[in-house]
Amino acid sequence: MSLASCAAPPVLQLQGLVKHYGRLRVSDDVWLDVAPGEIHALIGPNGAGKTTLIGQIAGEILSDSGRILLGGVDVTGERPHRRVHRGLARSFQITRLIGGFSALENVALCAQALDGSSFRFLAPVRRDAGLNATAIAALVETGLAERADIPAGRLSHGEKRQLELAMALVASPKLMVLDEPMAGLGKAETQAMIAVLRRLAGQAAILLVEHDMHAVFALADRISVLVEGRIIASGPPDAIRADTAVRAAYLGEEA
Amino acid sequence: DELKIGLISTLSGPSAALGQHLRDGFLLAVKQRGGKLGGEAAEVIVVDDELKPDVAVTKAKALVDRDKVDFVVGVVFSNVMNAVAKPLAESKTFLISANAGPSTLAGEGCSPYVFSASYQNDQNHEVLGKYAQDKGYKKVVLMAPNYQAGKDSLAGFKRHYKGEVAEEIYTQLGQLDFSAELARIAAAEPDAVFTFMPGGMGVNLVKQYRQAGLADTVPFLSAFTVDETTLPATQGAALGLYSGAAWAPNLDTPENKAFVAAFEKEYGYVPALYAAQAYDAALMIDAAVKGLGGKLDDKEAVRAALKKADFKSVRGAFSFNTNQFPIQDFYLVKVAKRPDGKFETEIAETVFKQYGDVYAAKCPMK
Amino acid sequence: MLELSDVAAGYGGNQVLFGVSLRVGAGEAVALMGRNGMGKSTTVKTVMGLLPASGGAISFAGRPILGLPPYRIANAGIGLVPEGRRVFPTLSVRENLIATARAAEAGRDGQPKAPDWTLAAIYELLPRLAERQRHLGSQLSGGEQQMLAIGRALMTNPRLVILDEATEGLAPLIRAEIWACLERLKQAGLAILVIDKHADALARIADRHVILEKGRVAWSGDTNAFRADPGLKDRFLHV
Amino acid sequence: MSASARHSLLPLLIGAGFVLVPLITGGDVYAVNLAIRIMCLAIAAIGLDLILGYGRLVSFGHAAFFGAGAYAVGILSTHGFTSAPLLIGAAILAGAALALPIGAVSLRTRGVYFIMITLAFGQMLFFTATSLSAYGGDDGLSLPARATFLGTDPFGSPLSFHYVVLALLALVYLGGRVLVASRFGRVLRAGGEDERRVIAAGFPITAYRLVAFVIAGGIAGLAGGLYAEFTEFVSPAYLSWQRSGEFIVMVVLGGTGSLHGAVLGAAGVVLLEEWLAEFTEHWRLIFGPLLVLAALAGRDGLARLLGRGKP
Amino acid sequence: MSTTLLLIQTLNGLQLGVLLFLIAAGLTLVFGVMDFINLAHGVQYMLGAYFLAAFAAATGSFALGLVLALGAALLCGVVLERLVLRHLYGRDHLDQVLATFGIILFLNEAVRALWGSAPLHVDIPEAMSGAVRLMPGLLYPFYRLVLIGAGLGVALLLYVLVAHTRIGMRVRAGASDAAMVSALGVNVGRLFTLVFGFGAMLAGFAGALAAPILSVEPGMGDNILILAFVVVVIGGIGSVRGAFVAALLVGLVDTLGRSFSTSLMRLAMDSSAAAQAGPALASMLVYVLMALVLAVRPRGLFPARAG
Ligand SMILES: Nc1ncnc2c1ncn2[C@@H]1O[C@H](COP(=O)(O)OP(=O)(O)OP(=O)(O)O)[C@@H](O)[C@H]1O
Ligand SMILES: Nc1ncnc2c1ncn2[C@@H]1O[C@H](COP(=O)(O)OP(=O)(O)OP(=O)(O)O)[C@@H](O)[C@H]1O
Ligand SMILES: [Mg+2]
Ligand SMILES: [Mg+2]
Repeated sequence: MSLASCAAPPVLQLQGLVKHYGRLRVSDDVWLDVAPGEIHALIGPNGAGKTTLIGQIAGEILSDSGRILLGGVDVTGERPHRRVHRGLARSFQITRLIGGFSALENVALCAQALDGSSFRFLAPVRRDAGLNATAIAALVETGLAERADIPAGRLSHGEKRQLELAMALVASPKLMVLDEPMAGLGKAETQAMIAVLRRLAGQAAILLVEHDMHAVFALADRISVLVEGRIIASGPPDAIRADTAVRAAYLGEEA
Repeated sequence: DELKIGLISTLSGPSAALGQHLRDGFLLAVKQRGGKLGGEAAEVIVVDDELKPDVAVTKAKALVDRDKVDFVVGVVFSNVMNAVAKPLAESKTFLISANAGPSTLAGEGCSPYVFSASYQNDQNHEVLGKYAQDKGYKKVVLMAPNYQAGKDSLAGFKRHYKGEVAEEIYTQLGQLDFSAELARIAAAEPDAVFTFMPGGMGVNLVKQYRQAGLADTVPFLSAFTVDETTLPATQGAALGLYSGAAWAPNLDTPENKAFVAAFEKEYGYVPALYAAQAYDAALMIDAAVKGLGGKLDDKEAVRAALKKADFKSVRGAFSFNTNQFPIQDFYLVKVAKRPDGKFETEIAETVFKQYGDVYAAKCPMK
Repeated sequence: MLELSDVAAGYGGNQVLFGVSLRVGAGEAVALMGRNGMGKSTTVKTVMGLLPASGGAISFAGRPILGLPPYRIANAGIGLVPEGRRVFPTLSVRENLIATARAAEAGRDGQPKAPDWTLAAIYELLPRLAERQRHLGSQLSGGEQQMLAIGRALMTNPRLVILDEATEGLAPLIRAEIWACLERLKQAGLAILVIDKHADALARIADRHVILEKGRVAWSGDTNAFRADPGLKDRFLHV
Repeated sequence: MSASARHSLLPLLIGAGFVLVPLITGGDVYAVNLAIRIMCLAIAAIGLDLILGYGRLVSFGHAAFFGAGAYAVGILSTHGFTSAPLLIGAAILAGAALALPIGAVSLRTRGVYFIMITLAFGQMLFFTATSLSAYGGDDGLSLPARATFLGTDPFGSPLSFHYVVLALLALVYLGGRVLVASRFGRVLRAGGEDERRVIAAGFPITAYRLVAFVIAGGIAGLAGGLYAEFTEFVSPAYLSWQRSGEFIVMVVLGGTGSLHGAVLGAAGVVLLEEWLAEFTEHWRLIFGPLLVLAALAGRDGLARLLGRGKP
Repeated sequence: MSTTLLLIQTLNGLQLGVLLFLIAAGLTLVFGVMDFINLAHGVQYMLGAYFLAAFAAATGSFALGLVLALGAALLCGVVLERLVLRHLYGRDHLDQVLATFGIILFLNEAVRALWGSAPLHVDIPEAMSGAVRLMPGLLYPFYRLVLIGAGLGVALLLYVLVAHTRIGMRVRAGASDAAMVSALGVNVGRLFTLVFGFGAMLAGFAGALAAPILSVEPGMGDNILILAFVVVVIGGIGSVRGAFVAALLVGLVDTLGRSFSTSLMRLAMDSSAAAQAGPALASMLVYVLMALVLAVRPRGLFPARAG
């Protein structure tokens, strides 16, 4: 366990989360902590329940039982948008962007959510210098600044993933939950994304779901392995890499 | 110069058949006079109100403002009539109703610029109420759509009928299926049914009434339900059902015989009362304009000329009450099949002689 | 078997392919490589008739297929695992597999009929699908959807499969299984056109490599040549 | 023409057109009345476009709020109120107040379900209006007098009516533009594209939609109130589902999501009807296929046809 | 209220429900399964009735008329799909609304121009006229029983077709991703034409069956279209099973509401007020039902399993 996690309270705590779909147990008593500033990777076979877990953390999916704490506050019953205001940001496994908005507007939209009330009906938002500056900063950080004015729908796949990330980090979240940010990226783009995430690690804790083991081992401070809804192992990368159960259930020959 | 007449009728939507009769009846009279009324070349501008009051208002305004018509004739439905009456009266244009006769315009709201060549709405219903009373029916079921005209209709029936009303059924406007109501009627076992079910609703009701086996057991008294607009659709199913009206195709006057024959020859179908009333409206304008020698600017004079009703109505004796609604005979009519296979309503008996409406008393005009 | 010569295509006024030529021989596996946005998926869409070409020619099994509607191209014997999975969300897993299934045609040119892919065979290859067969497409995890897309393409018993990022989002173990499976398919005589970012794995099964750069073929050659020249990767696949 | 030029030039042209109608036609009452009718309907259509074009909320009950405004004016008039600001204010309030609970329930649903639940509420109000016997029931209600303002008679002559409505139309249009471009508008527009994304960004999207729905209701109420003054008549037909459908047709025909498109759509529908009906009683045989062609031509409608070019 | 009356009204409600189902079935198929909002479904129902009236009159036989009417309805559907609607698949729903609204205007007017404004007459076929004694004191028109039977038959057929045949699967698949289905070797264009034609035929079938009991007139499909949409939505878009349940529910609620709402209101208020409020409530009941269902279950009773 890293030093940081001992010093401060965890930004995210999952305490015994359970979720069923019919008779299928998708989350099965999940306990998990994410410490401030930590990159915590969550890996596991397809269908293990990773995306579902993210849905529960974000509040889109209601858990059958268990508790979710953000920064020590119980948010189990809170609605999704409230959790954003508590410093949670997420990206989607399949990109979800406002296709008709420019990249800048997509990011500015997210910035706007945390910048006072949006029940403002008069001032033209496009010319809101404050919002735009914040948004540009996030685009610069993810390397998308040049594409700021392109409608999101026309970006290439890789750029869309970068944009997703920019939208997550513009809110200066305490915790970012990223669902397969490398999916569909080429080698080069993956490298770039790794670099970006490493830079971000100082600012926010990250819960990273990813199947790209190269990226996971390059980034993670800690790894938890989810299999059939249960955390079967949790620890530093080297320990996980060596874990025979993990190898059998997930890693195989890789890494 | 030319005589301009605006004809507002319902020519689209489910009730277009009524409007068609009305329009054809009016145009027939103009045609028979070589395109002239009262000796003046008459231009008839036909507009479709689409059964939407607001559309009717704008079109009525257009008739006045753009076309500068001398008379407006027509209007099948009361709600449209109510909507157009005010703007027309404000512009001092005479409105001659060939069908709708809402109580609002017959009573306190009567207007020097509104004439009715048809009837007051309650009257046709009163015919059946009077008939039921005279006939000694003890227990009847009443049924009408749940809107103002429907409620007025039942009120009209009850004005002369004093027996028991077993049930008063209000149906949905535009209702298709009456099986629920028919079951209630059958369960009530009344001496007769009275209903007001205009247009397609009436067609549905009549068919289903026959199919439920009620037509042969419970007398069917109705208004605006079986007439020549719906008989082509109901045909045999309506045979023997009753209605009330101030006119029927077989009314035995020379004018009427000539009218019906000419109408059938021209259009190939049997005219309904809407056609007859519109035909009369044309004759009324014809007579008035003739009497005035074409001078239409003096509104008081025009009004006086119209009020004389100096024309041979296809309905026989016809005169205007103080509220400028007609005083005329009303009949019980019954659906029959003609020798040529077509269906029509035929006069069964006279129920009212030279009858005016009850609202005239409230009309301030004398 | 599949031959593209000088194919040009694009979206609206925006040309993406500028004269792509490549061929996949019978029973051959070809890897189509290139960075994001270079036109790999566009090439696939053009082959399948999902995108109209603005120039060039495409033939399959000796017959021209350019301009044919997609279903006729598919029926000629091409199975597609599309980018982004595109499983049918309102169909169950089982229905997804059988809705468009076709029996293998008797082999042409006197070849024996290839063994049929059946539901049972797919379930054996991808047991996860069997477990989830009553789930709807929309209720699957991302990786499960990917498996389903592969199974669905195989169920059409094609002579050529095109896999566009078919291992995206798959767990390492499953990915390895897919590679093994592709190898078996190849041995059974199936031609394969594969797009994937795992260059090492590709090098193991592909006979030849084609690299796209901005809508043009920048390099092509057999796998040994590809392996032999590490500079290629640096030039065309990394930044 | 560039997109931004179209965005400012076309509305200016339309506005100028309405300003000039009475002048060009020499004050022809018929033409002016036609323009008034178009403008009343256009105001309501703009309201619908706010939620339909930007929020992607297809309300099939818009006529209910239009009717509510009309009835507010009608009912208050029969009770002797004639102050124009009072009547118009009441019309707006009626539309908005009705939209609040209806929106609160309806916004639980999405897509086609939303279309249908708004239809359901519209129908309930329609039947309520038909059973309002005290106010004419199905026959409707004639206004005893027109509204007055500080001793003047703004709706008395077609000409002053024309310019009053034009001013209100301009106000609603400009207000709509400002709204759409504001922070609020951005959230509304984004929600129209991907609601999950907007929630994940931290917005309680339903609250935003509800506010937009209420604003649209108020605008429809305003339009209905003016229309009642125009026809001097109110009837349940104002609330019928057919009229809700007409509003949708206007917005779609004009091009969704460009407020001036709603105005064009209203003008297109009214003028085409008026014009085609001159030729033949069976004018729908022509109008129907025209709508089909418009639909086939694409979703930007008249606004794009006139602007020639991609948005 | 007597039990017999209640029984008859239940039967009536059932019969109305079945008629609604016949119309809603085709609608939900095209609407849910192909993701196409076809407002013209109502006029297709009307065409069915007109075709039957015309062909039955021409051939003198109801059965022959029905067969010809079905063929004509199918043909109309196919022509319409080829000419107009296929260009609108995958487009914004609003474009579909606009186009099919135009088709409504056109066809209603065309029918009026061809057959006139007056309603047409259709006889109940001799063999199906008369009433059946279901139990002592309970006579019921035979034709309506036939209608109930036909509806149940169609329900079964449809259920099997959509849920259990490959055609059904392909159609459902095509609705969510037509290009993909095509890329897997299915001629989606032909498939959709087929489905659309079939939907049109179902609507025509409903119209033809309704012709002898309802008024055959221009615009007869407009109001029933709205009711059919109500059914589709309550049931859950695209679910044939949902449409079936919802149709029966709507039929029963409407019929029983019309029969008993006034009596029920009398319990709460005085008689004349009840006579006013009862019918008003009865006409709203269907919509109240829909609003309630959607408020509680925003995707209908049987939410189609969408992504
Ligand atoms: N709405 C649902 N109804 C029923 N089952 C569901 C639903 N959503 C997910 N599942 C099932 O729950 C399991 C977990 O899904 P989840 O998407 O969380 O997996 P995952 O770990 O993210 O997998 P992957 O790595 O493939 O994305 C899967 O087996 C899936 O089939
Ligand atoms: N639907 C579309 N409309 C417009 N442009 C598109 C569309 N799809 C792709 N493009 C553009 O075409 C180019 C090639 O895209 P393509 O999807 O073929 O790339 P790719 O090589 O498959 O990349 P990746 O590895 O990201 O999948 C890109 O610049 C992309 O922006
Ligand atoms: Mg996942
Ligand atoms: Mg690609």
